[in-house]
Amino acid sequence: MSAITASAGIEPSGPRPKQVTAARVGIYAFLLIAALFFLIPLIVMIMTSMKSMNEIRGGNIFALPTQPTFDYWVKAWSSACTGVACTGLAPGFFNSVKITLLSVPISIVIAMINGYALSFWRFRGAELMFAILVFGAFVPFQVLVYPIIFGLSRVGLFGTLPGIVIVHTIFGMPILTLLFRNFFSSLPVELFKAARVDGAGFWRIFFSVMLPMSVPIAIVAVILQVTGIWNDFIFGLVFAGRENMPMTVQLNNIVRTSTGTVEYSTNMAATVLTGAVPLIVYFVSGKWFVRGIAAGAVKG
Amino acid sequence: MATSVDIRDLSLNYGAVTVLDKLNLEVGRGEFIVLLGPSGCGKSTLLNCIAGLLDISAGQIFISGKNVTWDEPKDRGIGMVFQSYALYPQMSVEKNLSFGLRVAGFKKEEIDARVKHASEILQIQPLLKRRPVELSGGQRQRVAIGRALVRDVDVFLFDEPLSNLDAKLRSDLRVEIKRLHQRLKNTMIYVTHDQIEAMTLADRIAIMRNGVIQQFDTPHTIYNKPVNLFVAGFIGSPSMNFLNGQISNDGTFETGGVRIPLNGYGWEDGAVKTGAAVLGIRPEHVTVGAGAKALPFSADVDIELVEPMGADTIAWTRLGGHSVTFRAAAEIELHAGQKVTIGFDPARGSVFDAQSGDRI
Amino acid sequence: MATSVDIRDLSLNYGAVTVLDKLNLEVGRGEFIVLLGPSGCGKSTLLNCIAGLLDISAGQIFISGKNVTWDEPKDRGIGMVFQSYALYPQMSVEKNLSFGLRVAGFKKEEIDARVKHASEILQIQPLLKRRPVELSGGQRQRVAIGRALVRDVDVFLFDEPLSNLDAKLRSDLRVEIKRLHQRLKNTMIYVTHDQIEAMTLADRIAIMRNGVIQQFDTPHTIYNKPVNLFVAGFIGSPSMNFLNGQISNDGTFETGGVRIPLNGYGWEDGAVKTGAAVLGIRPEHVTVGAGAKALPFSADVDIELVEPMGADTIAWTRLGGHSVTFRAAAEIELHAGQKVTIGFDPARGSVFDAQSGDRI
Amino acid sequence: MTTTVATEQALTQRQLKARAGRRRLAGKLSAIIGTLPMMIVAIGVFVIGIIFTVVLSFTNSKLFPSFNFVGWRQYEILWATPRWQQSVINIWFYGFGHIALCLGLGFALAVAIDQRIRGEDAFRTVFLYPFALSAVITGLVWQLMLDPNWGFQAFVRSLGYTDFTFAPLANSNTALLGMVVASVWNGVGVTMAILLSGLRGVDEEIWKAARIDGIPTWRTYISIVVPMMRGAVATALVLLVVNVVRTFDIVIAMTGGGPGISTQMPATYVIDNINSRNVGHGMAAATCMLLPIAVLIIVQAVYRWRASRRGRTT
Amino acid sequence: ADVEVIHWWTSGGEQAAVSVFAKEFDKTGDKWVDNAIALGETARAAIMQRALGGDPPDAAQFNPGRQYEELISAGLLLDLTPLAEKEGWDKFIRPAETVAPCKIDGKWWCVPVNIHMNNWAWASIPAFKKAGLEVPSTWDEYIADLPKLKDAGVIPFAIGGDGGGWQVSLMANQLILAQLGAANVEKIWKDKDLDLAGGPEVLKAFQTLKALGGYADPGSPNRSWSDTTSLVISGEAALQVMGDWAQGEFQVAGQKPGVDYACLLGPLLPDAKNVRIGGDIFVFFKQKDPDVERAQLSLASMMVNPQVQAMFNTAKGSAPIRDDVDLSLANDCMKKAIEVLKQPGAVVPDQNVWRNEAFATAQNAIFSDLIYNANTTPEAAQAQFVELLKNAE
Ligand SMILES: Nc1ncnc2c1ncn2[C@@H]1O[C@H](COP(=O)(O)OP(=O)(O)OP(=O)(O)O)[C@@H](O)[C@H]1O
Ligand SMILES: Nc1ncnc2c1ncn2[C@@H]1O[C@H](COP(=O)(O)OP(=O)(O)OP(=O)(O)O)[C@@H](O)[C@H]1O
Ligand SMILES: [Mg+2]
Ligand SMILES: [Mg+2]
Repeated sequence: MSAITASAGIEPSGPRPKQVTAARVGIYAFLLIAALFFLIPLIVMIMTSMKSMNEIRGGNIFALPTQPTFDYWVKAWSSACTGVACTGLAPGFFNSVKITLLSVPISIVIAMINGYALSFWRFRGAELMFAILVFGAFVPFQVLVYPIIFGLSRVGLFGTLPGIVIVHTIFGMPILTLLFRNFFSSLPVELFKAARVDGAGFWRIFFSVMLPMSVPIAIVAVILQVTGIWNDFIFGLVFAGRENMPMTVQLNNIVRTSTGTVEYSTNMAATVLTGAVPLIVYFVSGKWFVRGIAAGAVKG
Repeated sequence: MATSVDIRDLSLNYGAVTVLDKLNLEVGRGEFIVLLGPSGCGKSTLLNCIAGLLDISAGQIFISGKNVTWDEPKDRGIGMVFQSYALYPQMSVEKNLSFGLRVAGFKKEEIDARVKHASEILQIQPLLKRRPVELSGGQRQRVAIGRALVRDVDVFLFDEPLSNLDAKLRSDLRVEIKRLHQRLKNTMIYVTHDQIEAMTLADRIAIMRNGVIQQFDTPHTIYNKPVNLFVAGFIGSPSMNFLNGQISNDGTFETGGVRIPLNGYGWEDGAVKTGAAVLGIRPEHVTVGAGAKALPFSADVDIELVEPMGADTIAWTRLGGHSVTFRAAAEIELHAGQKVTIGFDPARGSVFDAQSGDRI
Repeated sequence: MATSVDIRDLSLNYGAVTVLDKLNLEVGRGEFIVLLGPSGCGKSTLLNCIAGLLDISAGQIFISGKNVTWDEPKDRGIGMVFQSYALYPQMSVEKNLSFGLRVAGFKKEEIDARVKHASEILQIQPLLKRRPVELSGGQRQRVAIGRALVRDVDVFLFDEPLSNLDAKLRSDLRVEIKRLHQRLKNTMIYVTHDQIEAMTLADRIAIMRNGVIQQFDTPHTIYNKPVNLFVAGFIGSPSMNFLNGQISNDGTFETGGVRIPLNGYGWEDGAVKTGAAVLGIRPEHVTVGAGAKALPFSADVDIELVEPMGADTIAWTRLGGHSVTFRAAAEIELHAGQKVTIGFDPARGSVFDAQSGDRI
Repeated sequence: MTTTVATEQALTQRQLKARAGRRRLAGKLSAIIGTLPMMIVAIGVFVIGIIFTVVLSFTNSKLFPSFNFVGWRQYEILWATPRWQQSVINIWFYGFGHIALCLGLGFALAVAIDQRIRGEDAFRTVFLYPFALSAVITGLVWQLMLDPNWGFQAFVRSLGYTDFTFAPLANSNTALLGMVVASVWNGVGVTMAILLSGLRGVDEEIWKAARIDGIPTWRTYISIVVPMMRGAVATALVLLVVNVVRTFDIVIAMTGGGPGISTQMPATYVIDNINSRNVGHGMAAATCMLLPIAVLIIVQAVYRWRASRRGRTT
Repeated sequence: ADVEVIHWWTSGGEQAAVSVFAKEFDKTGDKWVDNAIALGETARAAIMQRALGGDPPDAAQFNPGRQYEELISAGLLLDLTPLAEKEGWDKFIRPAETVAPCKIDGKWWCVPVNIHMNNWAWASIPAFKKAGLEVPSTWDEYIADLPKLKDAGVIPFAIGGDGGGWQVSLMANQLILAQLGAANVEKIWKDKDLDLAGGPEVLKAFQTLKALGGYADPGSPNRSWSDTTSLVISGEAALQVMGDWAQGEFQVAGQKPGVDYACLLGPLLPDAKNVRIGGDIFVFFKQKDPDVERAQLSLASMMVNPQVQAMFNTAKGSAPIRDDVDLSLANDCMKKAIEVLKQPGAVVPDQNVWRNEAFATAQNAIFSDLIYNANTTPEAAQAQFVELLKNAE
């Protein structure tokens, strides 16, 4: 990567002398600029949420807050109005937690079983099912909302917590199944055969052998699902029922509502608060994401 | 000897591809059978069929006299050891061993007793709490064997259990498996494409090619009386020298101007054949130097290449236009370019029909 | 003989781990050197240092008399063939061969001429348009060699180029590499942990252990006069028999009640040593049957296990409490439990100091 | 495990076969039960949903599905509508921009990170975190950043460059670019992660061989490594295409489809029509959206099916 | 009982207004369960989807017109006729254009709660002052003022393009009404008179719209109406054409008509003869629980109650649906509107009454493309408009 010409007189010996090369500097410069590009919006969001409206009006969004305040966070959390009620995001937060905590494990376990069955228990039509699922990944959600509404109301789950969990499971299924299928296909088939010889059946192999092995890819799945489900707005609005409305619905009401003038501070505080959960999940487990994705995504 | 595994007219297709074609194999109780053949010939496929891991297309499989053709793997009384060992990575050795028993719902005491017994036989008691990643290759292999052992099965199936290991460990474990067999006296069916393993371990070897068994006999017979060119060439390292030529009416084999009398050769049906044929002679049956002159056939040749192997030396030369190798004791001084006399007794060779490749 | 590769006091650390420690190695022009040693001993590391693929910690490397310690790999006049061949998968064979030249900005005619030359030598002209996936293992290897060949380098480095192949192909290609060397007469440094390869290919073998070269000599010397217990045990398959015992003042070696006179043994400095020692004797130097009685030492033993290998047979027995194997011709009938007489000439053995393991 | 043999052989072939059939079914039964949710979703939601979509596209359904068939009328209107035409143009432009930038920038980032740099984990996390934010939030914050009165333009002007103009969202010619910037910000991290794992999967010996051949690093990446990462690129591509086809939220959050109709997308067209109770027409648009994908998937499925005929275990 | 109400009133003035309903209703002993969903399209989609799923809200906001026609024909709505007859809604709800969308074939299906007049212009007096101008009283004056306003650093024409361009559409409707008059407007949207729609008057309106677009600010394309109004409130922008709901924003900001801002009715006409009206209505979904039904009817009754009407419309800035309302709280602008409303034939209904929502969505796209896309000519836009009208159902 670096060209070093031994200047006359010095007898090369030992390690090659280290040089700061232009390429190396360039790489760091590129990475730092890129990092700035990625971080600025978050910084802007946080800074804006800590400025008063006057300050926002007076300066620009890139200026540091002169008198940082968390008032708007408090307001967004507990007293911002959405319609008649002025309860902030708090009630929706717990609904979102509820929906996420239920939907994430259920959707992942089902997708995991799919991937496992598709990799090891191929039966007639399994590939077709999979092709349909992959096709399903391309269908705009809203097109399928109608049939699902009819289906769920037929079984009495429309507008209930189980209803929204089912919806998230359905829409998470294509990509998650793809991930798990790729992951399980990369495992040695001998493992499966050994378990079969040991007399284990479908479920036993799944729970005792496959499940414990799929931790890396499961982490990827958890991250994807937490993000997707937490950020969902449309499904929550339609399927969750009024008691279970997720936080994003209130976020939408807050940011789309203007009391005379747009209160960017509150909007941004609400935005940051709503994004906080998946953000924390990423910052904590982001490095597992890259590692895990190698297990499920790279194999075509 | 009672029959332990009996395979009748077994066929297996993948779509239009026939991997096994009406294969028959009868294995006696307590026998150590090795399936040997080049890569892709269907060895693993056959083993998987016996284990019940593949759905066969036609035929029947009997194990210990019971028709198990449609039985689940666990009900066949077989244990299997894989090339990659396929140990359950997240379970301790003990759990790995007991998994099958726990699935079958055995009592705890029974499980403990069997695990103890197996781990004693295999000398893996100190490893019971470890997980597979913490084991060396040889230890892993023993655990894999133990997994079959605890299930107290009649038939052990091995699919290239040694091919992932380095040479030294391989030869150690080979001896260990042999000793284990002498002790347990189970039926063992062992897949490999390493002929040293096949020769040293097997009571009988089945040589496969393209899903068909070519020869099924003792190592000695296979080595000395291969039924066809394929078997002859496949077994032995360095491999048998083949000379293409003609057998004339007087029973003399002629190739590239060299005449080799076939007196004393044991013809398959006692009568001398004539016409195009291939004479095969193993490198170690070629003598060099003083003794060579005394043999029924001898010739002077130039040495082209010498490979010292420590214990002995392989030399490459040409005879009648064909490349011929021979093996000499390490003490004999040989070097490229040297002129030597070689000789052999054609009676120790094999003669094959040039067309069909069959031994004649 | 001019020096081709000269390594002086080479050290390499990974953090606190010293992989190579003040290693010296001098390779003559046109020599075929094999680096042999157990896995993890630093063979690949050494090769990578020579190639310039790793930054060394201390020392110097000269190639063809030029100090290349700080040179880029491409400027060192070396070519390298890897275990996985590392062919560029999406390029045709021709592209694979010419890519380096094209990047270096050679003229088209020059490139074509070199590719043609290399492909003729390696007999891969018909394959030039294919891609690596469409090649067999042996063909891939030739392309990998060709990639070094077109660059017209002085030194070829091989890192276990055969270990991914099956036994038959391995022995064929081994011969091919040997022939290539005889023809090209380049310097070749070849890493392996397969001792057959080492013995048959090398002009000189460097046996490594833990980053240190134990012995660097011709195969013959290494096989017959190993400098220490490690080398003795590492080379030879089945490996040398070791008997732990004592040498008394009269030069007799005693182990487990068995007395072996060491008359005629060539002591390192001519004088008889006494005290705790290890006597090593190769299995093929142990004679069985009639001839045994005539040898300086003989004893009656029980055969424990027999491994027929086709050309010969390995038998396992016990002597003075130690396990002893010997090699016998396939014709000799041996079976477990049999009582036989074995004998050997201790002069052909090796005696090592029990403490230091050094040959005495 | 040894069983009495006599009774076994007394059973007729047919009895044996029947018993085996039952056993085999029992073995597969749990597999079928286990994949029941998938089958229900695949058939009950996706197949039915798609059939529903296609069938309704030939009706003039309003709010409720009606089976008042009108032939190709919805399609005729659809393709005569400038907003739809614009949407189709937009999605190609946006899709190409988004995918090319995500792959390009994602690859550049992956390569940079692959150079054994310090703080790799930190960089990776920084590049990846925007993915945690919904398209709605992404749209909002970028709308703010690109707003001429508050955002970047105002910032630069406040530094004294009063003529500085950078307000892509305000201009119908550049609004799509603004959206691409925001969507790339959101999505490039995942592409980078996938490509990075692909890079790491390339055999190290290939790298050594290239160094010995004297091939410069950049050349090695372009000529050798990239063509070797087909699996990773394919996965990244599938995810990107899925995202592009479904592009909806970010349009709503950033531009609402404007200025004018300059950032409308097929998905927004479909959804606007469904929401404004013109379901038949919306479904016609949806069907048109699915067509290219269907062709792709069918090609892929035929390929897979061919391959699967060659391999099936158990 | 609890009555869940879905509405999209989330802006400042709207919140104040809807709170009137909620408070008054809670006083009756039942409970208003508020379910605000920002943006009309989003809220209506949610209402429809919940209706399809068999879990509709108890009450829901719509705009008068055809937005809920399928709900009626599917029999999902509570028939309000008995209540209306008992309370005599026919007698006090006026004008006829407000009754028509709710009373279909003699049956009452919804409750109109307010009348909005769409054709207002809201002007910032300080902004015009800044340019040294008086607030114009005719449209031509305004057009002449545009360049001067621009030179003075004021946004001459305030408009927002959010939600698919309904604000632009509203503007365009005004321009067409100004060109054609009430009767011809009905011919176009009701009777689909393509010749008229393709005629020179309409083209003139399109041209004017295009010209005005040139005086909008770069922040305009995706701006909401309330953000736009706040530009007028702050004096950054000179004039916005918006419905009377903008009035609420001025009130919340504490501004006074005639001092801080001017309200100009029918901005295109020298004297306002026509008003285009729209408004909000509530429908009630059939529910199984009779107690809920009672509460729904009680809510419906409350909504038309004169006191509630007064408070609600004052907060909302709209006109009440009945005359007998105490308008002492209403300001000058409101009073001006109510005067016009009284004139016979003055009322032009919103096109929603004739054409469905899908039409409106498509029409919004045409107008907003015209104003924001430099490449779209008025002629091309008119051609699209004619085509749309031809295919409309
Ligand atoms: N990147 C590294 N970091 C730390 N230690 C390393 C690294 N690469 C190799 N080593 C260590 O250096 C030692 C020598 O490795 P090397 O690859 O040279 O062995 P080898 O002799 O080629 O073995 P093999 O026969 O298995 O290829 C090993 O102990 C290995 O663990
Ligand atoms: N799933 C499959 N689909 C189609 N063909 C297959 C499948 N599995 C194996 N085959 C083919 O069946 C033949 C036999 O394969 P098998 O694995 O039994 O060979 P093998 O003798 O075990 O070889 P190796 O020594 O390489 O393990 C091969 O030609 C292989 O290509
Ligand atoms: Mg196999
Ligand atoms: Mg190595």
